Amino acid sequence: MKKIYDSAEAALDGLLRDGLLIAAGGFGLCGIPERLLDAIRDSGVKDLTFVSNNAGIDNEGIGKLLRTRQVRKMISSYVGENKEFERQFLSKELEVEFCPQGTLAERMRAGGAGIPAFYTKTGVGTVVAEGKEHKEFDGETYVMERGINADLSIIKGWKADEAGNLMFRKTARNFNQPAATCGKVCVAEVEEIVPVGSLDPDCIHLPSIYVNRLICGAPYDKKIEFVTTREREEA
Amino acid sequence: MKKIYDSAEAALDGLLRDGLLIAAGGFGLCGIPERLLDAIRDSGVKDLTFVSNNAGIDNEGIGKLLRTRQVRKMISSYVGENKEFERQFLSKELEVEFCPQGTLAERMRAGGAGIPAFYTKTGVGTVVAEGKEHKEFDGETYVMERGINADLSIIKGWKADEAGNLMFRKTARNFNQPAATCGKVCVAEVEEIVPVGSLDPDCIHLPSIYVNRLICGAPYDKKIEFVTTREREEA
Amino acid sequence: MPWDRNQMAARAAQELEDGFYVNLGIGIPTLVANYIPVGKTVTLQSENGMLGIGPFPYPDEVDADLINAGKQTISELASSSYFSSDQSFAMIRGGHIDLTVLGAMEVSQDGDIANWMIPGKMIKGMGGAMDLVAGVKKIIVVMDHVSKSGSPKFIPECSLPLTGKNVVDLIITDLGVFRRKDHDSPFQLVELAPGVTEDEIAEKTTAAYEVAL
Amino acid sequence: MPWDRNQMAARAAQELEDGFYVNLGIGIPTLVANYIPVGKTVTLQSENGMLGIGPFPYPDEVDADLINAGKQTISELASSSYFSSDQSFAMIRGGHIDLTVLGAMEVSQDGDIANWMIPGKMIKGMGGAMDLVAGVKKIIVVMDHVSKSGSPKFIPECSLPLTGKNVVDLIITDLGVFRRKDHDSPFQLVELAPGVTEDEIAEKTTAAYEVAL
Repeated sequence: MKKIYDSAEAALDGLLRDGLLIAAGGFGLCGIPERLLDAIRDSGVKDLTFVSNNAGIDNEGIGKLLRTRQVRKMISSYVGENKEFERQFLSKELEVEFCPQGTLAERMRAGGAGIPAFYTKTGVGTVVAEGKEHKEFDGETYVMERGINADLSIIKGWKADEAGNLMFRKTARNFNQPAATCGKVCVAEVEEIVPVGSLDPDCIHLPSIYVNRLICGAPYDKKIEFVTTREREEA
Repeated sequence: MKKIYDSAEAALDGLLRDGLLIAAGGFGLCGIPERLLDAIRDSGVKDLTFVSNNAGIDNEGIGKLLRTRQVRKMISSYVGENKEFERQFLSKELEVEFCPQGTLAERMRAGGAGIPAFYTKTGVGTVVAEGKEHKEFDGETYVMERGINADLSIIKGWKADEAGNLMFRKTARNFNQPAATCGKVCVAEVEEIVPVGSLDPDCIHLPSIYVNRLICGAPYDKKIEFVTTREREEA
Repeated sequence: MPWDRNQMAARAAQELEDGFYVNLGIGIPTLVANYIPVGKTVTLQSENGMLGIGPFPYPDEVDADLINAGKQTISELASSSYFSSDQSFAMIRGGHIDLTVLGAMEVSQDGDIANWMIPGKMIKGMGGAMDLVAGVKKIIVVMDHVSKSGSPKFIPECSLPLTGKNVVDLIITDLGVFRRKDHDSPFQLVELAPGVTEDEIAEKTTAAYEVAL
Repeated sequence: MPWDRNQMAARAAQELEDGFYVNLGIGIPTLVANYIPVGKTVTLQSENGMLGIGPFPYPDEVDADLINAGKQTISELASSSYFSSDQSFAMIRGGHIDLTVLGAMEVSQDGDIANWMIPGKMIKGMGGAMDLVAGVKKIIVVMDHVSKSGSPKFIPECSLPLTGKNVVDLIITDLGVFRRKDHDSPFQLVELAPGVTEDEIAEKTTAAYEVAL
């Protein structure tokens, strides 16, 4: 049972078709599955729906697939900082379902955990809750939100062992973990593939069961949206 | 803001009263908060309800508080291997709410995550689902289960830093993680308290926000229910 | 000659495929681990929070923090990982486990299973059984064909409180194997233990089933 | 003289208590971190999955994998921990965060807040704002008392789409502070910026409020 593939293209072989619902990890440009997004763009599949917290920026992340018009719909919490997105959204070429960030993360986690729906206070009394079922619990009103099950999950990790056990690094974990669990198939790209036994079993963020296919995507040239620094004190 | 207390008794000071709903970590005797259970027993509070996967065994774990008749009700998935439990249960001195193990874990997690209810297929068509709301999603029937919010959580960890960031060891993690999140207050006992900075921020199982009070309970003499071994091959 | 415990376990092991993630129940199902086909990678899950269960430990390596769902001491593998109970059952409920092997007191012809309580007797609880039968992709039951008192266990309708409704995919008894292709189809008798006849099965089974030997 | 951005942030920081876990929004709320009272331990949460946010990094320590919810590079502390987005919002939704400071376009006299979209303009999305106002124990809004065009922002009813209904506990503007003791009580004007008069507040506020200076 070999999970490791030589390239993003090989790892996605047989998984892509028009109209897929794809769950993608990442927050802004932090921890996005760059190699897999590139390979999906190059495959030419279209009418895609992406469940992803953000939509990348111009020509970075999902932004690349917006430019090529392969995306039909986004399910996201925040889509700023993206001119091509704005153009397609305003001209109604692109459909957008806004979902509060925590509800989005929980919907992915729920889908992956066999929970078709849950109740939350988030969004009650706002447009987000319009048309959805409401229910009272202990005197408070909650709205029902649905779990998300994607056709495909694409995620970016830091290290994985050859069995597929995976670790993330710092805030690049973000949506990668819940996104990985909610797809029928999960393809992961990591910075390094290490021998089985190299990772501490107590520190695995994503057990191998969730990683169906794996590539090493190194080297990475990670982009930063806003570099903010402080000055080093004088010695 | 000091979270570290000198003893279990000190850590529980002001938190105990008759009739509390207490969420306790542990699976069987693995990863149970022994020191805190002893201190609760010694405090003499009664009419307690425990949300705990198991009820300990005779005179171990929650079994100690059964012997002293301080427990009114258990919410558990499995209560075998406990004679005193059996006696009280059959004589109706003790109330028991059986909950499937995964539903129990999810109910604790949901309570801690602000989710008052969720749907699951587990238990549909069985006595467990009787009297509960059912709902169809995509042609399948699910039952609604409620999140659990406890008055107090008591858990056992492996290492914690002085800020309260906590790690578990191997299968002793089990219910300790969800139990920690669902209580108004969480008191943790660990085998070792280490200086801030000693634990890898990528490997924290329970971030400090969930640990309100902390003790070092060492030394531990961990009990095993069933020692099973294999023979070492001859050299 | 009917199959013994080990032969039943070995038969169940034939259902394992390369790359499968599997949860094994207590009793005969545990023995399935001894018959994993050579060359196939099968990863065992324990619902108390572990993926990659190793064999029982050597006596000097027993660790109270390392047990399986039956509360027996086990060992870890290089590929093991640990997680919490909520994560473990997210895995189970979410359909990520490929196969589970469970014991049963009764199985009905519609695939209902009863294996957790007998009214009037001390109830120990269902543990993770209800979650497993509701969430795992393929449910295999391994059980004796008849009870100790000789009454059939594969029956028209369960008399005991259910663990799950319409969930069983394959039944392996000491006498033979019943399979169904999906949850809307009837069970078919597809294999007999050596020396067991179709008639013997018919005699000891009250459930309706098709014969497809 | 009305408070400037830093003075508003400093005023918000007075609400911090020892041991608090706090989420700070983008803009003026971020400045609150500069005014944490000496001797108080306050831990900052970032909803993209971090507890214990450190200061901006030195130029040679910038790390693309270490950003805050505003996508700015930050640094870690010895007490930091990382987690996934679902765990982060379990923390927020579950009421574990003690306090959040947010900006707003409008706040109503009943504590409704609007801070995520203006009909007709490009919608960027609510991000985590709806989760924060629904889940955090205490919600502080820091905003200018009037809009750039001079119209009141603390008003009888929000005209913009809401972020949350009946959620705001404290409003700090450049002119003063409004507080309410619970979500069933009216807001009270409890503080004035230096040189600001009760009359000036009254003139620039259409929301109903009590005066308790």
